[in-house]
Amino acid sequence: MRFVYFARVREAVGMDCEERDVPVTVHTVQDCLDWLRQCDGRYAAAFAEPARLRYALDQQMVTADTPLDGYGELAIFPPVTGG
Amino acid sequence: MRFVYFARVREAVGMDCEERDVPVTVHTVQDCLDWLRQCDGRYAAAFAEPARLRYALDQQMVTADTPLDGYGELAIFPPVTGG
Amino acid sequence: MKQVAVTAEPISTAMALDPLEHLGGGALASFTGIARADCGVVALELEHYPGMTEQNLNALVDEAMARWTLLGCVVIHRVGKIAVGEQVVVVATAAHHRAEALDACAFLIDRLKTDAAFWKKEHRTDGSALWVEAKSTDDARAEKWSL
Amino acid sequence: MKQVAVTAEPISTAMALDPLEHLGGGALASFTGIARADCGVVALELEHYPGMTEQNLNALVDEAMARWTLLGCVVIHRVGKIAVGEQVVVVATAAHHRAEALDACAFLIDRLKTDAAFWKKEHRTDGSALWVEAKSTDDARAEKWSL
Repeated sequence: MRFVYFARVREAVGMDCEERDVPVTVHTVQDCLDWLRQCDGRYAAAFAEPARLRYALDQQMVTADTPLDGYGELAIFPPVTGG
Repeated sequence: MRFVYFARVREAVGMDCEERDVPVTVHTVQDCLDWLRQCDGRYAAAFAEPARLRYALDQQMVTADTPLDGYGELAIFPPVTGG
Repeated sequence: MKQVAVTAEPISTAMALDPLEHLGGGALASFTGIARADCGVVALELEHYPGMTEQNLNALVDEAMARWTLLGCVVIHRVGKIAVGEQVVVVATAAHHRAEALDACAFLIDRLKTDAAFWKKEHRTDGSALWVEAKSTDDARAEKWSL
Repeated sequence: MKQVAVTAEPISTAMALDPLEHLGGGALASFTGIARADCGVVALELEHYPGMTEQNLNALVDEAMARWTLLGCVVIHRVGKIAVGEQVVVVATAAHHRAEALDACAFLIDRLKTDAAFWKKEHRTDGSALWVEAKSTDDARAEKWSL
């Protein structure tokens, strides 16, 4: 799976994007967050406040309980602030 | 008193403006309209539909029952259509 | 900053927006009215009441600046003969925040339609010319802004 | 006519209004967002999600064109480093009548703030830089447009 990060999340994780093989126990966006948090303290810090996180699978906004099946890219970022 | 006319009213009366001495019996805007209607058929035609007339005394919008006292210019015109 | 103008020369949206751009606000809004080729119309002719029209426009700008926190308002209205496709009126506002700029801009054009001493005649391809009648929909939209 | 652009080059209101001016409509509306010098801010930095952002903007324009009778919509958003006083976003609409142009323009900027994948960082005179937090007032304004 390709992971992409933006804004505050990107800075906290320390990279724009990465490719990772996701364990078979990881089914949803929420599972991904939990798994990454355990991988490294940087993810734990970046994902510390779930209320301030938003997710997109293949560039479509999704909720944390969405299954990853069939998607290639998970984006994790704060609420948008354009305009 | 100076009378000024705009748009459809101006074309029906046949002039932009005129100076007229107003008879002592003429007290209000309405009295003016009635008096002018009797002076000439052009005014009767121009002022035929009071619902489609608006009035200003010294460039302030007024209603037909407003007294002329102290004012120098009466404007008679249709509802505005700018913009 | 406020500016009101009635002119027989061609006008443009930029004429209204340019003086508002560097007032330090975060939001600009504009409305531009253009002469439309409705039902064979080839040109408009805009008449106004010199002196009163400018007073009307200044009163509208003052009311907008009293109702909303604005950094500036510009209203420019063209008069005389206006060909189809040319601009008739431009309204622009500047504010710190977008709600103020957008609302004040809509207020100014809605109320200009019912409150400012302009009259519009349509010249058609067949040589005829007709004064435009006031619209009840304009009255209704202007009424929405009453306090 | 619709046009959506995300660009790192300077933008201007005219870039959005020019393509709308000669579509035959009687009404143009525009909104321009400018980087403000709030509390020592010297520049903004706008990040976006290439691909998704353009999809978001196109979806907003499509929704506007489905809700209102419009002749055209243009949305141009700048990204990268933006100095105070420079334009961040321009939205413009063209319609036959003013209500459509004004409402669609307000809709587009209100919903862009909550629906398009942009993130804003403020750079300050003291060298610090802070990501801007999403505002509940923006959510409330966007919510007003839900059907």
